[in-house]
Amino acid sequence: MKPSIDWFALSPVLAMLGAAGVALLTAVLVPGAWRRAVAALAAALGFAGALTAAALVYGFTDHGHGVVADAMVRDRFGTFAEMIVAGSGLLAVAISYDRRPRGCEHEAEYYALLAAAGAGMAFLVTANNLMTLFLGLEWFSISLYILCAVDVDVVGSLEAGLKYLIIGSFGSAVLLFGSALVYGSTGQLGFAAIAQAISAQGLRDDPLLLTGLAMIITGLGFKASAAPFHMWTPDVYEGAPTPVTAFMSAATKTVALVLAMRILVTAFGAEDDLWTIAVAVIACASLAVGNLAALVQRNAKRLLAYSSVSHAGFMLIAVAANNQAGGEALLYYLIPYSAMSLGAFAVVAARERELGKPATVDDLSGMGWERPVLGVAMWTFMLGFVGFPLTGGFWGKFLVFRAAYDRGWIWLMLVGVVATVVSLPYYLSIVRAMFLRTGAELRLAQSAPNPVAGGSPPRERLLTAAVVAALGVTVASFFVVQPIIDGARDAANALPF
Amino acid sequence: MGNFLVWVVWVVAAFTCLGSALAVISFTNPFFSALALIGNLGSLAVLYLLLSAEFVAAAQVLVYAGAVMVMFLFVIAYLGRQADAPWAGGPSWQAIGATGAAGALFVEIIVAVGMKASGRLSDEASIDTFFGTPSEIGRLFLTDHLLAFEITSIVLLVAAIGGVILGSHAQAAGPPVDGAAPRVGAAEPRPSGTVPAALPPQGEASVR
Amino acid sequence: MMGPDVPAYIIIAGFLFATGAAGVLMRRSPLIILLSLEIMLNGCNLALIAFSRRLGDLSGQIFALAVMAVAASEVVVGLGLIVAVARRRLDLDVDKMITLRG
Amino acid sequence: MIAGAWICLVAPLAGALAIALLGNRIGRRTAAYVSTFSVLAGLGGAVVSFVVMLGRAGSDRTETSTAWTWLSGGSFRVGLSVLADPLSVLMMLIVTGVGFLIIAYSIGYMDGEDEERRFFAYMALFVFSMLLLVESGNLLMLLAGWGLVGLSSYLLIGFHQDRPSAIAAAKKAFIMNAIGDAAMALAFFVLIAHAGSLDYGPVFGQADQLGGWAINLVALGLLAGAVAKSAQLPLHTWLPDAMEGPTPVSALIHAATMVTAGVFLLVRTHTIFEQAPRIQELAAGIGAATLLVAGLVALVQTDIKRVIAYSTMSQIGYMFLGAGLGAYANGMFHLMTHAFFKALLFLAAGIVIHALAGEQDMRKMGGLRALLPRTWLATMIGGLALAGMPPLSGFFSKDSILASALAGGTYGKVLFAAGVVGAFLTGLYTFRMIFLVFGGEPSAYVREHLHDSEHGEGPFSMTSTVAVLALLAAVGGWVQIAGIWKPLADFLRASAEPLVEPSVTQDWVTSAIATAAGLLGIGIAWWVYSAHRAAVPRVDAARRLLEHKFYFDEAYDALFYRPSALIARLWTRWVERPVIAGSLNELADGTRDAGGLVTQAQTGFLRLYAFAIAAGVAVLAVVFLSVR
Amino acid sequence: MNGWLTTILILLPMAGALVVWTAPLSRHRAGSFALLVALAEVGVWINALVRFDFGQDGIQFEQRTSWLGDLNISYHVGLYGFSLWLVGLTVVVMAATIGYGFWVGRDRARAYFGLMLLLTGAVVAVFSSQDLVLFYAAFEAMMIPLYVLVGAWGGAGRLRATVKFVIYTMAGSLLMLVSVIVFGLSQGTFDLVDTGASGSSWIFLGFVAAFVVKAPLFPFHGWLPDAYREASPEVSAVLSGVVSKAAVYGFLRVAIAKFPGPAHDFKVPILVLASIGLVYGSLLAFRAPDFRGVIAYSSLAQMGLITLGLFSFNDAGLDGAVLQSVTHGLVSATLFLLAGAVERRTSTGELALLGGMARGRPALATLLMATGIVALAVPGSAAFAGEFLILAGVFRQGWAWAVVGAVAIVLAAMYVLRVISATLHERPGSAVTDAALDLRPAELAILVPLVACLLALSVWPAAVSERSFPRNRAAALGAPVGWTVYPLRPATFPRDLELKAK
Repeated sequence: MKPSIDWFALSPVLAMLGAAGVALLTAVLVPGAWRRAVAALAAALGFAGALTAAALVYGFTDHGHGVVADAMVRDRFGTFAEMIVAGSGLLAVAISYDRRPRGCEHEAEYYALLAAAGAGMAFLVTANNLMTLFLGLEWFSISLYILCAVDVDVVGSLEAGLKYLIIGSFGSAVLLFGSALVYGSTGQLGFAAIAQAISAQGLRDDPLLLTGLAMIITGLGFKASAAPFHMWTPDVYEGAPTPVTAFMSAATKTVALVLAMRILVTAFGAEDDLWTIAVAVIACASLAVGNLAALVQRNAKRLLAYSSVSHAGFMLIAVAANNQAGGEALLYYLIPYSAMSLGAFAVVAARERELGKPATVDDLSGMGWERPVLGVAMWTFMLGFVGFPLTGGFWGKFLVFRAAYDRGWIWLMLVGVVATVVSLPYYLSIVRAMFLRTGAELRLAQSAPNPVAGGSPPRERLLTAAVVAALGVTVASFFVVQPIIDGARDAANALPF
Repeated sequence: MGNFLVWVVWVVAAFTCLGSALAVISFTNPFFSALALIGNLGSLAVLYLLLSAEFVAAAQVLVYAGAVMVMFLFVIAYLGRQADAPWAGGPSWQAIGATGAAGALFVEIIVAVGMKASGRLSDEASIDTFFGTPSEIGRLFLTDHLLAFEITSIVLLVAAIGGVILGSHAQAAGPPVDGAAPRVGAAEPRPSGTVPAALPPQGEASVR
Repeated sequence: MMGPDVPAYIIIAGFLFATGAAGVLMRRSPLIILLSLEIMLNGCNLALIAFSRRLGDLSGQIFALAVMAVAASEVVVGLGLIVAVARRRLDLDVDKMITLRG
Repeated sequence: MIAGAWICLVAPLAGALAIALLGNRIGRRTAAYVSTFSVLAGLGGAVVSFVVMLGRAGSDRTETSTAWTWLSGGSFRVGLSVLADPLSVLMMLIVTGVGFLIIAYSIGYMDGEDEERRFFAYMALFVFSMLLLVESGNLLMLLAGWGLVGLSSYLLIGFHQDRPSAIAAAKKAFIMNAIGDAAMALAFFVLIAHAGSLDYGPVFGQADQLGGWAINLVALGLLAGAVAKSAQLPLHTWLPDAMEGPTPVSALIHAATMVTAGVFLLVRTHTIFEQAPRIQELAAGIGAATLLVAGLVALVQTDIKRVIAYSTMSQIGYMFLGAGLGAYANGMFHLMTHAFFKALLFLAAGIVIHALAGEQDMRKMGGLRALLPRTWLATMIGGLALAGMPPLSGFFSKDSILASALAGGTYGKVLFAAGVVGAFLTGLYTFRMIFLVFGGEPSAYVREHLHDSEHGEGPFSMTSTVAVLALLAAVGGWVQIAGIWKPLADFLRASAEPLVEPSVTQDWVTSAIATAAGLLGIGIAWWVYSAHRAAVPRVDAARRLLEHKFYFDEAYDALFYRPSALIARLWTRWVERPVIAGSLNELADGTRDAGGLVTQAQTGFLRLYAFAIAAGVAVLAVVFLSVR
Repeated sequence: MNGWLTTILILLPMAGALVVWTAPLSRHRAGSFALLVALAEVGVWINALVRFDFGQDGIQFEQRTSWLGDLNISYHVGLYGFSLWLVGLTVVVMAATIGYGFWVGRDRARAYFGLMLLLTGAVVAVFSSQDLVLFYAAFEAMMIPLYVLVGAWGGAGRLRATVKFVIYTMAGSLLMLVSVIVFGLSQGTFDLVDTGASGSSWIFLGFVAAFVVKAPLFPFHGWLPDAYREASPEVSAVLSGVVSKAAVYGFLRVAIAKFPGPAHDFKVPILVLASIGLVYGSLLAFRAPDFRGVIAYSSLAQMGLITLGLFSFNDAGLDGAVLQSVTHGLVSATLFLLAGAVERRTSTGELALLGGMARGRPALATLLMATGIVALAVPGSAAFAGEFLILAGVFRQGWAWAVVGAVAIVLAAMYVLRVISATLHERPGSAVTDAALDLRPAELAILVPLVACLLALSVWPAAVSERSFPRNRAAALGAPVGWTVYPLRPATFPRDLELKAK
């Protein structure tokens, strides 16, 4: 029987996929001078369309249900995440646009891959069985492998691509074997069906299922770059082109965590006594490792990479809470986090372009005064990462802690507090570099980079606009928390907590 | 008798599979490894047949052993001597750790299977003759797993684009400069403000 | 069913998976690492097909076919990267790809 | 009546504020006049109050007025209130009267000083503070005045602000007084906790219900405050040093008014002390001890002002003795006469110092009798009054205190003996001073410096005020003649009923003995210092003891200052730097080290990363399998 | 209309900050505009003061808008008597410090003045917030401008100082966040007026952690010497004068009002810490080698004293604590600004290099002397009034606390006199030249109002102490159960002094 295809549910994915196709075509059809602009425009339109479509789907989906032969699910939980992904992609396009002034190959393919990756992610968050899960994962992963290595001329980029590919494939293989074991144990691929099978056949203690669960957690933890599966993160984030890093840090984390929550809650609800503890431990490890390692980083991107590890830890607390509050917390947290992460990497990218070299924290010296908009934005992002009020990061932490409290895990809140305190020095070191140096120190920093970057800083309107947009999201999510929470609550309702 | 033959085939295929897998990871020369992998894939195809997965077995031989491995061999040949790399190296605890971790995984799977085997793992469904036939597979691909099918094609497409980008980029970069330090192509001058020409890109990145 | 029971297949699958993992963990040549990854994926495939047989459910086979395609895609990208690395005249040795660390 | 009190209180404050606010816009002389006349206005207010009060019946002579609630905490409230009763009016008269004279004197004395305006502002501020002290209608405002006089004293002692010794003396005075303030505050806390109020009425009304411990603590605290303010043992060491201030300051603050505030306090709160008789006796004992110790130390001082300062301590000792024994009116009487003759002595000394270009060392003086005859006369009057020679004021007041002691039982008789010895010492050190300064031939130093003959003994403002004070010192005692008439005691009876009233016989016996003792002292002084011209006694050990003022300063240094400085240093070294500041650094370093370890694991080796994943999944699976 | 007053007080400076940041103003214009806003803020506050009904129980100028309705979190602001005074302290000190920053011509003016205005808004929000989350948000929001203000315009060691400062305070306030969440969720609402009392010691300690660091109390003051020394003088003035009072508000409004039982249980440890801090700070102030060090440690001592008052649990102590908060805020702000004036003239704050500045600089001498006199709590001054009430209050918890406080009064005299004489008196120090002029008219315009406020308070301290709490304190603080305040007049002495916690 031919399945009925819910085109509407697929529309966000298709928008991005279509944009990828158009962008790909421009590589062939549009003359060189226009190629970049057209491809970027196509990608941007795709992401914007996906955002709109996801919002529409969200609006017109009251309760979740499987579509396309139950291969994917149409619910608010997924579409909420799709919106985040599409928004991240939109900002990523803006950040990327000034990446290379002119005369470079494969601009069009770059945007095509970006859009394709976005499509993969959007698809992944609506995956409803292990097969679509794996395929979606590989879809966006392979796109990202290529994007990481797209600066083939830079050895770091190449190294990052290769490392990501090998470790990523390794992780996928682990996930896949886990899926196979779960399939073998329950005989089902669909998430809900797995849960049914577990309860119907009394499979709670099934060793194959447990081993499979361990492997699935590992595979998803890897994508979310949670410790101890995080080790690829700093290297890849550092080596990859910065706009790609920005996109990865925001969107990959979003989909990995959203999917982790979906599969763990939907399929393995019966095993929650195991996986909540495991996820909590992984969260703690991520918090510890990410923050400690970030303390001693000098490279700005690497620092942010470790910071993303620690934030994975925070969001995993919400996952571990395994309750409605956790769902809300995760979905809320992802919005400011994605904005801040994208924005922060964008600012680093701006500095890198200015200096023509990878930016260390010291290289950011004085940037707050030279480029106040970026500076203030970066300042806000850093404060948001810490969880200061006036940024959505505050509510993120607040809600995560609330979820932990609802779960009864006050100790987990305290771990989060300690981790935040440990994280302060390095976040503030960026603000310090950007704002707290004056006079002689400033001139020193300016004279350090190579002469290519002389004169006034380049005007990167789109990048600035993206940063301002991220700033807006970061700040607005603090003040207008209620609508977002309403949305997140409806979305989290889709999961069977 | 037929059953005995199946057993023989199974044992041969299984041991070929195991042996060739070990061979893949043991050979110094990637070329031999690749050949061993072909053997591995072939023996797997036999096992698939024994598991009533005719179509998969065929695909395994055609796609995998045929197309993919040819690509492998081609690249290995293209790279020539460069493809040779040390067998292992690094601190010995790494090898020990690797063996340990892999062994642990294997043991765990055996234990899991063993614990489960006392349960219901051995009893298997009765299947009809259509099981695993191309038509049945095709039907499923166009109904229940339509989405997976489509996505598979998209993934392949993405990979193709990647191949293009990575491959052609390498060509566009022109003749590589000798030595380790300048790792970027010097054929065309880099536009200002993006990628440094003279700086070792990760010079500062790796220091703490 | 003819031949041994499913557990035997799963053990072979597990062995393949572990062997592939060991290869990834131990080898320094990216090419052989890629080959090892293929072994891992094949282990997964064998498990999927074995389970599919036990359950009499073709989904496992479909899954296995999809995995094959994905594996092929990974190989394409991986080989592309390896070629690019080689063209940069860098050593094909993952232990020397440590400019990113710390 | 109360209006007069308010005028009296506010006028000097207005003067001080006017000088402070107008600053350079008025001349120096104008500032002096503003100050003088503001205090004169205060005197006018006091006189008005006094006159009105005299016109009323004895029971109707107490009036209070509250301007506003100064401080409140819950149900506890304290008003900014003024009390006019005989005691406060008497003090108002003394303070404004003597204050007016001394400030007028300063017009001449401070002429040509740098920053005269500041001086006169401070003086007016002082008078205001003192008036606040004596007029306040509750203990807290009394304490406020108490603190403000200490502050003015600090400001005026340290008037010569570039002189380190002056600044040190000022600080010492303030801190000693702060100790007293703190002790009083503690006493007030007990009162608040118990009586719930600091108004005189409720406090005194409930004094007999406070209970043993509480009332003794309160009295002890008040006594500590009084002792500190009045430079009694053991908190007396600041007063000699306070002579660093200009001489009019010494006259006004450290002789006539502020230092006697302790006596005023004892009288004002006599109800409390009467409920704590042991403490009251302690006060009397402290007075006796102080009068002896100060008298002895005065014998070896070489600084003219310090001699008078020790004499002041000694005389206040008498007042404490009197007030401690319950002879409140007699204590207040001595307070009044002491204000006259001691101010006179200081001002006269001021003329001497002024004439000698600021020199205060008596060893360099001598033979001034011929050169400054009017000053000599004034000093003689003051000195004789101080020594208690009839018919000068000191005779009446001191003898009445001693007579009260004689009437005060066994303890009183012991104190009486001390008082007689003190009278002897008073004669001795007073005339030692007079003989050293005025007797003999002019010294070389005097001849060299005293050539400003046209200036004579100072301008009119100085000589005239000295003359008025000499008159007061001479006749001031006649307001109360023991056994004959006692209008002052009757006047004060409404405020403080005396506990002891000596008989006429006791009065006469006392007069005879005390006068004889004083004469003996004067005679010995003449024999030693005039006939033999010896500056100091020759007994070395005793001299050293006396010159070190019984080692009080050294003891305080060793007991309080050094330990606290040491503690502060030790805390800085062993707590603040290593623990408070260091702990965070250690913690931060530790965390960074941990971070270093984590990044060391991040070797860049791909295989390690894969291994982490493999190990992770292996561990996770083992855990999952084993817990089920 | 009245409801908007509080919101205006919060938003006016924030809006001003936005204007300063976004409008292309010159340095001069930015400074004048900021000053204008700050003065307008003072005007609004005076308006509020006039409209405030001190006789009325409960909260006034209340405004409430739902923020996160699921958790009953709202934007809920309003003023009690004591909040009004603390807000007044804030607006006055901020106006003075902004004026000072304008006068000394801080570079990067737009950023600077914007941050100062933002800080004003945040502090006012702290003092007027009636919702725990809003309180926390404002409490933290203060740190945002402060971090940069200390770090960008501070002295040579500012970078270290800021890191210490922020880490210390954040460690405390994150523990408070945990407490906020646990308390609010367990109560079902985060509204300070709606919540009842809680008996949980752990929640209480979480709050206390934030406040003892912010105040700071004795062993938690590691950030204080560096921050106060390295920040620019006007920022130090704000830090010690205003920001530290956030802790007072927190203790009063949250820790004591909402946790009567735990507050009682932990009374002794807190009093011990406060007392130690009082003596410790005083002694270290006495030994500190520099002007600002003296003020910094004296701040530690004074905050200990205020804490004594807060944890005396009676009317006198609480009234005294509020009065002393206001007084100390004004005193330390004035002293820091004066220290800044001295440092500007001599380029040093080392007391060993100063001296003799009184001669020829009457304005400086007068103002420093006047402020110092209040600072050392000479009887009759506002600071004395506050200390007196506090100690009279804490005396009821045990005579020993009052004795410690009395000792500290003497120590205060010692260190204040030391700093006065080392600056003004004796021989001119090596750093004091004739080029060091007297205070300029502009500086006088900034400092004289502050000193005038102090003197006015000295004349009438009851203006604050009588008007901090309405008669019915329990109703005022919105703590329906467990909040008992002793009557000042006890039955016997010295027993029955314990707070009977329900």
